[in-house]
Amino acid sequence: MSATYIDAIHQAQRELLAERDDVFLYGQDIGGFGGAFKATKGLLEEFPGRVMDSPISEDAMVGMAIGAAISGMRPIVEMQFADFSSIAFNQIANHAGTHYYRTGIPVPITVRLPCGGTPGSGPFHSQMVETLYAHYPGIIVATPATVSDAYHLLKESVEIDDPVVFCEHKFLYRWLKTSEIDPEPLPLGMARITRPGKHATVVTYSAMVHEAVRAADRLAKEGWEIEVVDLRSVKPLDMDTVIASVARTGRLLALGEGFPWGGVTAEVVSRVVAEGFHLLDAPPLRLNSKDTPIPYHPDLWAAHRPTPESILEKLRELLNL
Amino acid sequence: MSATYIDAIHQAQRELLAERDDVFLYGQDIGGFGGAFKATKGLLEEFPGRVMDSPISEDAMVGMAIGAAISGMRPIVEMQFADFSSIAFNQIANHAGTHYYRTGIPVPITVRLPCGGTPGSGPFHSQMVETLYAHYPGIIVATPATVSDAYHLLKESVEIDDPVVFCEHKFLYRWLKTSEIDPEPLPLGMARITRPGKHATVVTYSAMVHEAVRAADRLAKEGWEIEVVDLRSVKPLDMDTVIASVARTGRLLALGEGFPWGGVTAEVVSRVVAEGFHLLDAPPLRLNSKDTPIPYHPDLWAAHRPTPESILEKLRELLNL
Amino acid sequence: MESSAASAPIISGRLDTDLIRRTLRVMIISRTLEAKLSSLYKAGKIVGGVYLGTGQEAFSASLGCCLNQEKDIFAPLIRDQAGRTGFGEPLIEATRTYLGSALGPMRGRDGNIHRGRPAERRPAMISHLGTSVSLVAGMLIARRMKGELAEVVGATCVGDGATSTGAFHEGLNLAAVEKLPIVVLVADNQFAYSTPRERQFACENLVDRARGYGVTGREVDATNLFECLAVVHEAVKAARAGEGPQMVVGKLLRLCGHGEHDDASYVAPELKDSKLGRDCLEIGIQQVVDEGLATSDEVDLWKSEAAEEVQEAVANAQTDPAPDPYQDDWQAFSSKGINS
Amino acid sequence: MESSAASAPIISGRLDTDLIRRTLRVMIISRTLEAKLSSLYKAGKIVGGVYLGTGQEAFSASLGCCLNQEKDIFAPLIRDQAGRTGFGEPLIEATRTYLGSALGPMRGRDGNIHRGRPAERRPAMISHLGTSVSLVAGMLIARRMKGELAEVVGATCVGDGATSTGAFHEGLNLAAVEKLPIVVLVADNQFAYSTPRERQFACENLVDRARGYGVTGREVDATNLFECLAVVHEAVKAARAGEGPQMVVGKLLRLCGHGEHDDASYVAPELKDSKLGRDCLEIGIQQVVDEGLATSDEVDLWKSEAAEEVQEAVANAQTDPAPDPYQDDWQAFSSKGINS
Ligand SMILES: Cc1ncc(C[n+]2csc(CCOP(=O)(O)OP(=O)(O)O)c2C)c(N)n1
Ligand SMILES: Cc1ncc(C[n+]2csc(CCOP(=O)(O)OP(=O)(O)O)c2C)c(N)n1
Ligand SMILES: [Mg+2]
Ligand SMILES: [Mg+2]
Repeated sequence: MSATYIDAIHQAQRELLAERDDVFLYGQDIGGFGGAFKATKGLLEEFPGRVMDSPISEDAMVGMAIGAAISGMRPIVEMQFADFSSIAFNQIANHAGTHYYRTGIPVPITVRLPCGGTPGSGPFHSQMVETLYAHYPGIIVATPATVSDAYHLLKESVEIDDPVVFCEHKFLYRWLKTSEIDPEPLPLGMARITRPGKHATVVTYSAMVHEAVRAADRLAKEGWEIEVVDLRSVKPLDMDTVIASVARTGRLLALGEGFPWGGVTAEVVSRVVAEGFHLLDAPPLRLNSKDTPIPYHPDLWAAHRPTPESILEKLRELLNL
Repeated sequence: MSATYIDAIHQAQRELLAERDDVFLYGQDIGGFGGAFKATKGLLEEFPGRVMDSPISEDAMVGMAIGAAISGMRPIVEMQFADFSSIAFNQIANHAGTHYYRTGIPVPITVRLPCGGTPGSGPFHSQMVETLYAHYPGIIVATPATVSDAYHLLKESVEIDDPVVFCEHKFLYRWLKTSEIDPEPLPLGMARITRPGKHATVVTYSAMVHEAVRAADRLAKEGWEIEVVDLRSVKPLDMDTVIASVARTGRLLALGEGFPWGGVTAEVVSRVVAEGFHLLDAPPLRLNSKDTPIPYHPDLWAAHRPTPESILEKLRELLNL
Repeated sequence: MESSAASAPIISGRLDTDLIRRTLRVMIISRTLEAKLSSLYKAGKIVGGVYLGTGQEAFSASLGCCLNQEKDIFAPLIRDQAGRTGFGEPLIEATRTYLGSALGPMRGRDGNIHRGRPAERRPAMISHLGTSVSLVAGMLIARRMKGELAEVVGATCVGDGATSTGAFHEGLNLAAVEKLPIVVLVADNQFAYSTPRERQFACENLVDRARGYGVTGREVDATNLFECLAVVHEAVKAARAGEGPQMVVGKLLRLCGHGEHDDASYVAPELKDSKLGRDCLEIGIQQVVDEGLATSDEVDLWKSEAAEEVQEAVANAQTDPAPDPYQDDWQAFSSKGINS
Repeated sequence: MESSAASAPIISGRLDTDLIRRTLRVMIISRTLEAKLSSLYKAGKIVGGVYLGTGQEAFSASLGCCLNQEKDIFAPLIRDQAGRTGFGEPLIEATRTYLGSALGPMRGRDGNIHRGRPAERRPAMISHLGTSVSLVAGMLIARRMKGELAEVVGATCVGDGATSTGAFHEGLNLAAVEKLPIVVLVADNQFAYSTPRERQFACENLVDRARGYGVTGREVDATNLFECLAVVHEAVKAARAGEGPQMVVGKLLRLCGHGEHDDASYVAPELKDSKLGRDCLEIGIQQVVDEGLATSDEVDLWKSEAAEEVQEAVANAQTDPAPDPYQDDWQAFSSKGINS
């Protein structure tokens, strides 16, 4: 039986509801309708009263979840699109993120964010938001790239006592399939070597892992062996795995689908140079989306985000430095 | 006659109102009361109808300003504290920031944000927000460190056709004085060498410029000449000045008062290593505030943000690498 | 709160035949265009999504047609093709935006309903619901400051779901404090995507909110063209006369999916069969013909003219160049020399 | 909307002497503590700011005292020292938090009014106004899901200014949709910082908003202790009885600055001299003495007891250790092994 990335998210939520009395789901259209992406399809019927449709009130949705979480529940909030979490930004960053440090009481909420671009989605249904939340203290940011990780990281996120922003990539929802969920998951906080190599390391996460592998496969035909590291979560950031990889390859490309200013790739590069400067045989490079809103037209969109071609080009630059 | 940093902001707004019919001010308590920090004191009386008290509605305040701006006005919005701009985040990032790219119509708003820590201000009246806004496309982020820059950059921000987030540092409001406003300002987008040196470069902005200078002064007694670069705006980022400085010194410390994950210091380090790797004689380092909410107690607060002592220590580390 | 039930709307003291005829024509054009957009979507020619206003044309068109295209501001939302057409948006702007043409107002950078020409007082909505209310307030405040507010009305539309947003609340409250000539239409179409009104708000009627904002509220059976025109016209007139913000709540049913990907199977058959589920276009044609304001033949002619106009707008947009990523300047800033 | 004008409040069918006496005592303690906090601030012993509830004690204390300390939830805001004391917050928590003690509930990490013990159903407010409404809604929903909602009420307070926030709107709407036993007190104290109500909202009375949320609204002269107790008690009882969200708007005047740094010179003398400007504490004492519920001597005793309690709370907090930056774990995560 094969499962897609969205199946994995569905299954994880179903099991969480079955296994734990304290889990409930809250979000727009997630009840009878099963959610904009069908991540909760059938769950209301199976778990009556524990899957609740919310008003279009992202701020209050998260505020409510925080209240429930400090009262012993483990809510999973679905944002219809990650882009709309901007309305909940204050509750996530200033309320959930600060709560444990201020009061000693943790806030076990999981906010599911359908992230990332797909053709024709435009500026407000395509955003990556991991940088927004990772910048703020107290928020864990999971960024699964595989079907198994979507499943395991979501289950783990809900078990964690701290707020987790769970960045799902919409492009992977139905396109990415696996025949079997990995029975031995890595814990959240550990990166994975998706593809071993020795000439350069690409550190990336979410959908870009697959684009990096594509670029690496092409370069393999030319004899270059590119290592691809999947961060799995951008906060915490597993620097041990990253540094070990850079130690092997001597070259680093930090790759992400987010906006270029600041963010994951800047954080990765800065930490690598601070901790492993001597390991580098060439300047570490970055590749991100362009510094404009995400365009609607598929041709513009394809050029806005990194592609196997642009990654390849950047890797060639890196290998020639 | 000496002017403080807040005087400069007041004066700039006063002149803007006098010089341009299209400027108006909007914010909580900025009318008769003159604003929480008195940045608009007396301006309502002098410019009746052009200084307006707003409801406690940060989202609508910025939405309103965007509407006014695309209708030929140049509103300056005062947030009572930068921390409350989280409520306006969506309007700033998703509405103002995307408008020109989407429609071809620029949005000349200036959002004044009283930023940064002072003793006893706590988690929600102390935040630095430059990273939040600089990450998003289409938003200029000014971060004045001096009285003259507070004056000139604010005047320039209002003249610019694009949205400007103007990050004023509250700690400088009354503490920082100048006897004369610099008659020959640098334009927004150019960094300044605040203190020349040759052994290491500190790249920083806002209040940390002064802390860096203090640290540099102490190291000077030991014979180390530290160059301090004041970015003045973190978006755009003047890499020419930064790279030229690193070329002279071979060593870089990127310093900021913001939260450590991502942000200005990561962006600076990443750009420097991408563009000037060969110039570096040592790994570039970063120093930020700690990755927790900003604590209330003055002793905790003083330890949360970089201080001359912690900068000094970091510089020693850098000089010994 | 007032509610009008008119058979033929008496507008400005007389039966404004032209306005009624024009509004009905706009409804026909809108319905025709949207049907075509739906086919294009289903044929895979439009990517992303298609969002229709089927069943909401009378309400939306009434607003578009009651506004002054030369002076007023109209910030439509998802289901306002009819209002857009009524306010003068050329059909080609819709087809170009949906098809991602480089020549459309959004030049392929944004799509579908996210379009407009702000310089022509037609803001281009962002997706985040509720944001248009404060935006229009600001456009009006600018005019007031410039001494150009006389006779100007700013209008915007939201759905029942959008009233739950903080942005809607803050925006309407701000507009009320400023006593602006704003008209806010709330299309209470029973659902926000799949979410029924009981999960969206707990008041009996959204018009009950008007008073709490210090705003004049009106309610209307939005399946009834004559009633829509009468009430919306009244609201626009009141705003223009300086009576401050006006809210009009239209009761109706969305007669399509949330988008064309959605079969709306969650809408109960009883609701579709109820008074709310009536088709405002059929009712409107009936009203106009019954009152002798147009003949059936005229209406048929309007339909065939609409089909032609739509066909042309689609055909033209389809031959347009696509945006070229190598030509795009990829600049989020208008200022020259600002590199990020 | 209902408005009660009672000379002596008849509560639960009888005159609840104990409740009235306790509420007045709480008001006295709160006033005494706040006067002390003000002096400490002016003497430079408290950094940041001091925010008082002078003039609002009757309204706030009525809520704190009508709640059940063992089961209910109370999320106070800026001016709720009286409500906090009424709900059982020990005075030492206030003094420790203001003085930044390492032993206080916030351990020096947060200050002044930003304090609480969420595990004891006293959330610690963040500064952003309006956020407590959805928080309390969530605390109630959790109890409902766990089958522990019976007899529980969740209460929170906001000011007139906070009603303009999107968070307030979204939170109250959500609570109404869920029909939660929530009580929201709105202290309409004429100003938000320096901003008068005309610049904050345009409705005549904030209680007009209740209906639009599908919420029961009540209005009260909040300078009148007996009236406050009667109306707030009624609201709490209604919430507890399953009648859904309750909003109570109290009309009063803030008898202090926004914070102790603010001389509130923007408050017109006529307003201070008006009925709104009366001191609820003086009125309350008068009412209690007049009705023979306590003697003047008893009240004086309460005052001196309050002075002692406050003195002790200050003295104890002052000898507390300050937080030590070298001891702080600087951890924003509770999870072990999560390093950012
Ligand atoms: C802030 C925000 N949250 C969520 C969405 C996603 N969304 C788009 S339309 C819609 C339903 C809108 O319902 P309503 O306002 O009733 O308008 P209708 O679609 O019925 O015309 C939702 C939830 C959004 N656009 N903005
Ligand atoms: C979202 C937000 N914006 C601004 C502020 C700054 N602020 C703190 S209290 C206050 C005034 C509050 O007025 P009101 O709600 O009437 O309460 P009052 O102080 O009168 O008790 C303001 C503007 C804030 N705390 N939160
Ligand atoms: Mg709807
Ligand atoms: Mg107030």
